[in-house]
Amino acid sequence: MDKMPKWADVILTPLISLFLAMAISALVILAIGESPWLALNTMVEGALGSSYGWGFTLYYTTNFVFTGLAVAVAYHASLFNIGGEGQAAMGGLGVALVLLYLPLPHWSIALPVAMIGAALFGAAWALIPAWLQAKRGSHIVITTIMFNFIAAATLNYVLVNILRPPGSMDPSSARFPEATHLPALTDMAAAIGIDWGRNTPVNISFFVAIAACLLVWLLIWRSRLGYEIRALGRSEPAAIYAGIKPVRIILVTMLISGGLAGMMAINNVMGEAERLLLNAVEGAGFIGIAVALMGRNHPVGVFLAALLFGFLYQGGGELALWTSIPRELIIVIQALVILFTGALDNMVRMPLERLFLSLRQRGDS
Amino acid sequence: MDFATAIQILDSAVRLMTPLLLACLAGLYSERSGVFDIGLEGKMLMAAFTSAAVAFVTGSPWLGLLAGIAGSMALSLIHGLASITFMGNQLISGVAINFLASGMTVLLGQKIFGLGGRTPSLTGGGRFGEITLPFADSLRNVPFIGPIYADLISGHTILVYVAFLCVPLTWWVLFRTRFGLRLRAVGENPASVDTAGVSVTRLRFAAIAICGILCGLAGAYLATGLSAGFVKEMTAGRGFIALAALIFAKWRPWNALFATFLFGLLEAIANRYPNLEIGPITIPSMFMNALPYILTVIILAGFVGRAIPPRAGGEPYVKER
Amino acid sequence: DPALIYDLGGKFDKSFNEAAYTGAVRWVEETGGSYKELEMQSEAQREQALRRLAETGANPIVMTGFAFGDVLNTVAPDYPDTKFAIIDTIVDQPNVQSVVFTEAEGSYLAGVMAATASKTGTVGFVGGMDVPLIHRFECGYAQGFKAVRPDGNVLVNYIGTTAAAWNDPVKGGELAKAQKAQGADVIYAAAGGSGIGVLQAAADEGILSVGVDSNQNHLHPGQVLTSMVKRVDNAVFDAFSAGADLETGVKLMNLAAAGVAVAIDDNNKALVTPEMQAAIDEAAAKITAGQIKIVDQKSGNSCAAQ
Amino acid sequence: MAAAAQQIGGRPDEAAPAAIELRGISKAFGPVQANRNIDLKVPKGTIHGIIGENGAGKSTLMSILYGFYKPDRGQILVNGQALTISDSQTAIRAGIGMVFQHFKLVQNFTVLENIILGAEDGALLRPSLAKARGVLKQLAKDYQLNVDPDETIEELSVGHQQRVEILKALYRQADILILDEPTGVLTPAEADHLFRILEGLKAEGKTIILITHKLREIMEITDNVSVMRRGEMVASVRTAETSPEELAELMVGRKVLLEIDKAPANPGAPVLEVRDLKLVDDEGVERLRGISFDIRAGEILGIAGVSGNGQTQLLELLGGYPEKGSKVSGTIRMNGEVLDLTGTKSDAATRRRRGIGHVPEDRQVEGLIMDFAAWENVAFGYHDKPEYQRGLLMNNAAIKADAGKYMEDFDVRPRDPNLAARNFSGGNQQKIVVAREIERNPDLLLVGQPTRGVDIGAIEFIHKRIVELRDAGKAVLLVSVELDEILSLSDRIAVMFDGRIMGERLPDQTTTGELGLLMAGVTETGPVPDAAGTPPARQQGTDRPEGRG
Ligand SMILES: Nc1ncnc2c1ncn2[C@@H]1O[C@H](COP(=O)(O)OP(=O)(O)OP(=O)(O)O)[C@@H](O)[C@H]1O
Ligand SMILES: Nc1ncnc2c1ncn2[C@@H]1O[C@H](COP(=O)(O)OP(=O)(O)OP(=O)(O)O)[C@@H](O)[C@H]1O
Ligand SMILES: [Mg+2]
Ligand SMILES: [Mg+2]
Repeated sequence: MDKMPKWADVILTPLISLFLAMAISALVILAIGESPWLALNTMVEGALGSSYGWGFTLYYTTNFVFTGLAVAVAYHASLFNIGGEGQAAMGGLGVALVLLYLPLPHWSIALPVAMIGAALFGAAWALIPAWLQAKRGSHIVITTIMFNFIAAATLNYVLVNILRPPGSMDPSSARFPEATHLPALTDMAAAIGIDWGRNTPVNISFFVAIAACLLVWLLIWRSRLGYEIRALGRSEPAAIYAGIKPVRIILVTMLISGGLAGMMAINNVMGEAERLLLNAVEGAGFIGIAVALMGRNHPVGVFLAALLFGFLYQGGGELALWTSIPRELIIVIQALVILFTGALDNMVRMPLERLFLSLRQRGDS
Repeated sequence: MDFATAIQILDSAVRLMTPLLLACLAGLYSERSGVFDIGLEGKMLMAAFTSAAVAFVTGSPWLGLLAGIAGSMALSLIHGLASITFMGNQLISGVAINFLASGMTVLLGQKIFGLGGRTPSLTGGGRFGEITLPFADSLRNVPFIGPIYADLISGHTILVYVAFLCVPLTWWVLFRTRFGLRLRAVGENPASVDTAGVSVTRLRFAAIAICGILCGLAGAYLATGLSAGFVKEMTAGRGFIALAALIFAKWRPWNALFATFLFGLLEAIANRYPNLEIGPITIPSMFMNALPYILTVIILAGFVGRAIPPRAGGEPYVKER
Repeated sequence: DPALIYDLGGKFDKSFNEAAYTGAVRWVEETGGSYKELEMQSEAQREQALRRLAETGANPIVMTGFAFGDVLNTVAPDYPDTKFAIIDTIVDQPNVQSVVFTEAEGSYLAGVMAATASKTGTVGFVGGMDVPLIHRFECGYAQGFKAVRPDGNVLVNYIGTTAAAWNDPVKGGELAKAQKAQGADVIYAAAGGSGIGVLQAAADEGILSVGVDSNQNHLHPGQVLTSMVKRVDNAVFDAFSAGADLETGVKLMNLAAAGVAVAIDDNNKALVTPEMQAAIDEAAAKITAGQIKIVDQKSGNSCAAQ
Repeated sequence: MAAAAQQIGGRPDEAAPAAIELRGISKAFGPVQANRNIDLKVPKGTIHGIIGENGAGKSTLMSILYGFYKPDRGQILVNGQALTISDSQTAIRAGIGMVFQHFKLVQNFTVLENIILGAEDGALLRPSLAKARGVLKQLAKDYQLNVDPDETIEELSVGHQQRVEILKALYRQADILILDEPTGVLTPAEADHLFRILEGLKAEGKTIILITHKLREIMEITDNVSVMRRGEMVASVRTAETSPEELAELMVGRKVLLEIDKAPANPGAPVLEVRDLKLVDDEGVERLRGISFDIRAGEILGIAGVSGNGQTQLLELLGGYPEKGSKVSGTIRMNGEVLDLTGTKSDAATRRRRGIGHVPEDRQVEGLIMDFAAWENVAFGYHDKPEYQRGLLMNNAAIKADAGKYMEDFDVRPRDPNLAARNFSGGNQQKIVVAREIERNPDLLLVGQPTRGVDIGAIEFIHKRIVELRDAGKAVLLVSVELDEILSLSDRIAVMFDGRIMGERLPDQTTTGELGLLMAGVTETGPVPDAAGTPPARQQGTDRPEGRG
């Protein structure tokens, strides 16, 4: 028997928490002498008020879906993968190498090949920490942190010394061939006669991200492997009793996790920048942790949390672009949203539960 | 490498390890009590800002230090509220605290000083000065011992000595006092403490308060000891390295000293040899920069066994569901 | 109105974004005009920011940083009536002014000064990230130094490989101390916010330092040998003043055009001896005359010129 | 609401001074009403039993008395004085001590550290430790409660861990001692020892409250007994004036068969042949020293023994998951075919495919994923079976259908396949595990401690199903520390001691006394010397109380 109706748990509680986060944010904005109302307006208008804003919001959402799913999948096996940042960076390298060195005539061929490249590189970057955890007992939290630094160094080296076109100042690769240009959502909308989100970076990867959510859902809750991942994550002795092999599951889970993080590269590297930049990931790997935890490691939750962060990112960007509010305010708002919806959710849930319980008891007697 | 170089590298290692050591011990208290803390970075950053801001305004590093502790404690309190009182997810809370510090420091800094989040540089008395230990200068010429005493042991800011003293102190508190016994117990099995009639909540709050103090020291050392003022994001990932050191140290104070020293040393060596030439190949600077991280992985894989965290770590103590 | 877009480091990066800001402020003070400004939040926003500004009718639009190059190349043709100015890289479009600085020339002079000021014959260089733009500073500096002291030694360190490299004064200070321990007595910092730590440590250790981008001589009066200033402020000021009549094409901000310089003011006057001044003047003249060719590229791990 | 306690036999002495009196205690956990308006009077200087089905609310009630939970309503009187027990400290000061069902010990602390935790004498440990060491020595002498004060808890057997819990209470000078299912994890000998201690405490005038599922214990040791059912107190009687049958009926609400009704065995061909099985664990300790036995179709082989003598290792090895790093040798034949002992084909999944079912000793740590729904647990270990697959995915409908059927067959309550395993009471959790393993109709069923901590209603049921499996011509290997269980279920009994089988007996031709001697390593020819001439190393080190507190 549950303490309160499911809708109250999954909808009402987060909404109230979100409201609290926004209220505190408003106080912060007031404290720095700006108008909260204007800020909110700018954010909502800028992120959701036009197809243009949506185009950016969904672009960021796509990034966060991939890194969020990466953290979530690992979490089900009780593995805390903080390495999304490095894995996504390496995924970018994979995409760049594939697109620069393979003759790919059309995006429809380039996309799957790039996805494989991204996933392989991301997965490979997760494999070593996974192997060390499974075989040598090195804590995956440390090793993935270290691998983030090592990835940054590797990318730095590769971009400056190998991929950078001669004479360029920019530590970035050459532009990918025109043929590999991914259809933007704008183009796709235009093809069916709708004028939507012109000049926005959201592209077909968005649908790949949605497909990834579905696949992860199937994987975790509908497949045998997912069953074994969850079993191992909840209890290792029980998993062994059931004939599940921990080493194998740890390796496979981290490969999938790293692969998902790496896949982010098809959105930001292939879809948006169309070349590999030094700082292409821009912290999305870390946001993925928050997204996964807030989304309760469920693909639907991850998607919603990614959307929320996409909104904050774009709305916040707009805020910083068009008002005098410093851009760091967005980080504060993000922090408050994470705090209230993710960590302080019981502050809202516990009184609610009591409320519903007393309502029910009154109903009973 | 000659002796003088070795001394210089060790001296540099001591400076580099101090913030790591303080943060690592901070994490040790918190995690030993069963509260995981990936928000060390944020607390240090906040402390660095508040200490620099107050030291600049008042001209006193000591007031700055107090302010640093206060800033870090405020975040500790939030972490405690989330993870102890409201039994929330400790990892999420830590992530949020890191974001909060990263945003708030710049926001406040910009509001107060208008330098884009920087504080003005601290001059003269606004910083912690280097302490010359007694006889340091007269002993310098004694062979071997002299340079070690005068150049390595002497000549650091007070916070370095505090940090090193914190190691035996922590060991003593943890293993020789009632508080330490209860603290370790509450991280292993909170129910055992609860049924012994001791408040789990109070113990855990005490632990994270100590964590706040030590992070405050770490942040103040960064901003008012090592450098002269606050620059946004100046912790530059040191909180995460401290966390890695804590796991590496298996949550033990003397090991923490060793682990953070290793990190400091590796970084000092990489600083000293930015272009290591091994035979015909020269290792590019990028990889020398990443060397501490690469070596950490190798050491972890090769020599350090499985690290078993405090058993109740990361889980809120839920009595009734 | 003109507009200014800062790169990801942000308006107050203690580096060239801040210099751009200074230029804009000076223009406001002198003309009483107003301008729009934007700070980048993420890579994806570059194009958005450019287009939105262009659509609001801002003209000219000035942006700092080579990272805009790629995007500007695609955006500029869509707004033929708008003038753009990009700093630090060349974009070949009819309505774009590309402002490039010869950091290597200024750094060469800094190297000459360092060589003259150094007693030990060893000087240091601390860069933020090991990337081509910073190599210009490094290589110019090394070449200038070697020109005066061929047998001297230049120590080179880079802060890191992540974005944190530009905001880590602690590591900057530690690198400065490490270089001092190896004998360096003049250290040149091209490392954004981390450079503050380099200058601080140098001052603490009683050696000289060289600031970068904007004039940092005042940070530690008498202890900063000079600053290799890159007059981004002038570039912005000029572009703003030109308004819609902004001249397109490449605008070379070299030594001759006073685009780069070594700052000499009250704070460091005492450090600049007459023979140092003479050496600077001579080198500057030779550079301007084309007698000295500065190689600002790295090949492998060292500067091509060395 | 609360039915007045039934009047059966004589009520406990109303006039005697009460050490504990509870009046109208109620407690709800969210929507679950764990205790409903409970009255209870425990006369001073008596042993008072409390029985009831799993989940009846016994532990909750006692935890309230100990200040661990706060009651929603009601009053507590200790020695006639009303007392608000807001935390355990208050209870301890009032002279109440409690040994929880799941021990509240710090695993990596020493005994001494656990004893003083919360009862230290000052801010520094050293004096407290010294004092405790002395007191401990005295207590050990007074009550035969010997434990090495410097051992860490994880090194101790369950029985010794329990001693530590009792010592903790005595160290705090408890006058009223509550024990929650203390014998659930003890061997008969340990249980007897415990009861002698309890009687000694009673003789000193201390009051004892004992929760147990074992009616034999109630009859043997208590003065009065109270029965709980679904959160209510349904009866309080004098033990001398009631009978096990009557108590069982009160508990469950229906008549219960306390004896197993089973036909003689009809053994067929050997199903499992084990020869010279040896196992050395990763610390180099020899756990199995050459085990050989057969089990035929249609028979139950019971393995008796004090826990820690290799039964766990035997079950795990047969089940396909010996402890990591252990070395094994010998042969196992299943239906005539040799099973791999090492390599990829020696795992638990392969064993299951060979027709070996396994009810593990610890349902909460091994047998179930506590966070999984009941239906998911029904496929646990069999999740790779073809009938549970549908293309690339799992056929959850099929699993749910099976879950519904199993829960029906085994009367698992509540019959909600979507409920997480942790929300079932211990007995019902065990039914889920047993159902899963038996319904697969395995050729060989390995069963470890099938009824540990399970109430009598469920015990009756589980026993019946094991016998039915045997009657269907299957082989069963039963490991239990309950001699009663072994004697009543087995067709043959093997006794294990120190990694060896000391001998085989037929249940109707042996006695508990004889088995007890064998379990202690005593044969007709005298005790077997250990290979190294020393007592078995680190007895029972791998045994843990089921679940963790
Ligand atoms: N901490 C708790 N939080 C929520 N519900 C609980 C808690 N402890 C017990 N319950 C609920 O209270 C009821 C009574 O549980 P209790 O542990 O008192 O039973 P019990 O009689 O001791 O059972 P058992 O014989 O299995 O030990 C159970 O049905 C359970 O659902
Ligand atoms: N903290 C809790 N939250 C929710 N339910 C609980 C909690 N603790 C115990 N329960 C429930 O209370 C009931 C009895 O629990 P208890 O721990 O007393 O016995 P158990 O370990 O489940 O079973 P057994 O008595 O057979 O060992 C079970 O339904 C259990 O799931
Ligand atoms: Mg119980
Ligand atoms: Mg129970």
